[in-house]
Amino acid sequence: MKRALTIAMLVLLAMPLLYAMSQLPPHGSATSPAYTHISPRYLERGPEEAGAENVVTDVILNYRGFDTNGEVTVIFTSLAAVLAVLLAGRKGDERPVREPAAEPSPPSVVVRFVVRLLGPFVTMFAVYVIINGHVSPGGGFQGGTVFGALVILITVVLGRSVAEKLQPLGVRRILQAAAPLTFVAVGVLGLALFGDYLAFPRDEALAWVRTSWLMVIEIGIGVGGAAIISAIFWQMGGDR
Amino acid sequence: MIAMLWQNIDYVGSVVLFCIGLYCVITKNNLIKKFIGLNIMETSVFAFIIALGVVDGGEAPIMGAGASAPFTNPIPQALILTGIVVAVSTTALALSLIIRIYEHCGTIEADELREME
Amino acid sequence: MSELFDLVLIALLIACALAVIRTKDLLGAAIIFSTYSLVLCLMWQHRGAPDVAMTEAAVGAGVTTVLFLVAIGRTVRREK
Amino acid sequence: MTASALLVGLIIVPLAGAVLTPVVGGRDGARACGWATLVMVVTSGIAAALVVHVAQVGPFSAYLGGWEPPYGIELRFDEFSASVAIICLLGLLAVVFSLRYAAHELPPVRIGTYYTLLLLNLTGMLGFVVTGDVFNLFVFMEILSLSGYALVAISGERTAEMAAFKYLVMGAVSSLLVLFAIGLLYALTGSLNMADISARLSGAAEAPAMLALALLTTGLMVKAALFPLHVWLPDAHAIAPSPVSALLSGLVVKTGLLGLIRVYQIYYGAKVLDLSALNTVLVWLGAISIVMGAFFAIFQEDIKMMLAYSTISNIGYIVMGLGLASQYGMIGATVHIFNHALIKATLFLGAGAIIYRTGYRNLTDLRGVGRSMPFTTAAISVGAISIVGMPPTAGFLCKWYIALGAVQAGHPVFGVALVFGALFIFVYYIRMVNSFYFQQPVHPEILEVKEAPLSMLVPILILAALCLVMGLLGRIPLSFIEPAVTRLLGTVGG
Repeated sequence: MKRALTIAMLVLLAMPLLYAMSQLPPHGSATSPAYTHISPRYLERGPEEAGAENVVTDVILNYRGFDTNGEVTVIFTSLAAVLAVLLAGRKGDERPVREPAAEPSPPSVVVRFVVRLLGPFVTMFAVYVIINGHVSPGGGFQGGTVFGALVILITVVLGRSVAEKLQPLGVRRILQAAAPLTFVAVGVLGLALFGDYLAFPRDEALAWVRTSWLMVIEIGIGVGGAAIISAIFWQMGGDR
Repeated sequence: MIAMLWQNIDYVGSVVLFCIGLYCVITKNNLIKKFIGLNIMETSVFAFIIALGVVDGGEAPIMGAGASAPFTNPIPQALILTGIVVAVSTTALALSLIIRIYEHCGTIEADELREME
Repeated sequence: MSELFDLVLIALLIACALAVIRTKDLLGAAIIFSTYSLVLCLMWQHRGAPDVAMTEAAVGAGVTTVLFLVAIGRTVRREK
Repeated sequence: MTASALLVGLIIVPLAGAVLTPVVGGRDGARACGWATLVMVVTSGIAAALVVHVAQVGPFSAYLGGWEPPYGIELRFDEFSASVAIICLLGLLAVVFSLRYAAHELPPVRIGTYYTLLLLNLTGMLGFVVTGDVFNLFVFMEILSLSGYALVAISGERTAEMAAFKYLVMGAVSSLLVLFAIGLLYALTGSLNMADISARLSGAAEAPAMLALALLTTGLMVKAALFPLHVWLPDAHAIAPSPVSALLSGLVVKTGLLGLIRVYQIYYGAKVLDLSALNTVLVWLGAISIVMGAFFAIFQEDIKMMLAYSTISNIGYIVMGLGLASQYGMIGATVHIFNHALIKATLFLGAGAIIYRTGYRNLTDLRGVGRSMPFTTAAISVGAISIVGMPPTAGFLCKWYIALGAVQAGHPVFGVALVFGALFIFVYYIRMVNSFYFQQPVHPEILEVKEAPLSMLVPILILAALCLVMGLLGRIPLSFIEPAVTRLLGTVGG
């Protein structure tokens, strides 16, 4: 009964949605407002005035850099939120001790070998994705996620103690805050030098400065993203 | 109207997925299942916004040797990059809460939890 | 040809979404959801959005699925 | 220091402060609290300078990255954005209040994270209020919501986690609705800058514009907990730690309303749709909210639950004032956003201090507490009088203006609903004050408890004093906001 009602309600909801969709500018049209208003400037002048051949990178790091500043803050918030929910609470409130029925058998030698073998290559791929973000698809967050996935893999196969060596305890908090901090640092530098927060040098002669700033931000996002993703995984108890 | 819908088939697909996701969120009892439904809703909105940026015959907006116009609109792509990160952040927090609720109550079925209150 | 490909992808997406709803096994649902993300990723690659496709593959199909698996591992496997 | 650099600093200072809190504070709660206080003092200074500046020269903008809008993101500071002042003030007081409260109520390992989340929550609100870009609005809304969900759950109680989950599901769906609407607006106008959208929306197709308006309003009203979308609010606000309740009830729900004002700014300027249908719906829902919230509050035993329901009815007042779309109604509603934040924070922090000292939260258990904690209960009484709307307190003028607005808009019947709601509110606050002062204590030891510690008492007394001051000087905010409202309504052409 509840299901039938829900379906009826959703069909009723879908009608106005579909009607509105039919009134939108046609899909794929090159004359729609979305394609003629702001994006032509990005597409035409993006590479020379914003510094990256990949226009998407121009948009996320330069034209709309503040959104990405907010985005990395969102994922930092998510880490803080997961910690707030999962860090052991009061005494007697900790999770019930559930001894595993049998010690899970460690992964086979082959698996461990393959992971050790893959590690350097995955790292190299992650670094490639991060520092080539301005000329090809990819960028800081994608590369950071790839590296975070490697940390997760190492945690599962070789154990958390091995994986944690990749993030020394002393600097871990800094690493986790790396992305927002890089943004604030570059942003304030832009404010000091060029008068606007997150302003990049516009001058043609300073093109290399522009590109290197983009790269610094990409690296910051990558490091921060990888640190946060692995920390969330550990805190959720993925190694258990 | 039907002809327009046919042309805007991407948008129609998004609406259908949106409704399926909403159905899952409303009717499913299991909290994890509810959240998978919410993720479907999220991706449907992402698909809608990406579809806004598509241009017939458009290529990826990466300039350089060999690139030729027309290019797809980069703005929706930039927005959705942010959107995907926001979605995974929400999911991480929700799953943490679900784990804690299970540890406290021994169940993650919404109706059983309601009886406990 | 290209339009047909689009239609097939959209149909696949809807089929995956329905399968997620129908599957009682949460682990299975999470895996199907990861397939769903990969189909989406394919669609975006096809539409000239490789950056988003890459992110969806890494985050949507990768990290999100891992988090779901962890949560399922620490709670229950089957829906009632 | 130019104004635009200050405007950026308003967001960047708390943001950097928040991400550095774990580094500076470590596991030491007191040090984290000291750091957070420092950050909020600096931010409040910036906010004060900005409000003075806007009063002198009118609205101004900051262009991020140096890209002029609509190519880049614009931060816009107008008279409505002056609510940053109250956000900073309440944030500062809540942080100070938390020093003793968090050490007592929260698991020790979570205290550092608590301050991080508190600062992130405030960052989200500040960004939400000053941004002039719809997608940036969404990003800040997510910072604000995510930290809010976690803050509700932070005590680690079972009920808190369930309340947080309920809040999260509703909040995530509403965020999606807003994102969907942003997509529609982008499809119609090709722009994300609010002013630019408003200018370009006029020739757009009507159906998608209307759908976007509906989705935006629904999404924001979930955040604002307007009836019938309020179901998440009572649990979340009552169970959260008291300083968090003060922020959630005083400020976070208001961001939904400030967002609604932004939507109005877009659509009134565009003249693409006739908004009177939406306004009628909002006025009715507001009226129902007033009565329902007040009605449920009467039956609550738990003091914080009562305050949470009272928030729903006050949101009703504000939405009704906005929906009336008349000069007086809108001014009253906007000022009530400020005043209700002050009043509700007084009440929640006062209730928190009482719970901290006595350990009880039911009105019956709390009988006689007025004799042992005279200052705290006096402050709560001031808050209670204000919220009922008796002159000469902060609540009076804005409710009076909303009532005038109802008459001005030609719907005096809603003025009656307003008075009716105020009567209900009067009943349950009288009940609270009565049990504090005049009834025999159920627990004799309640007469022995000490007055709240200074770090709690000072914020409460400051807020209570402000409730009185705002009542006496009520004309200042009213005349401050008037030009903005005139500008907004002037574009309607009537």
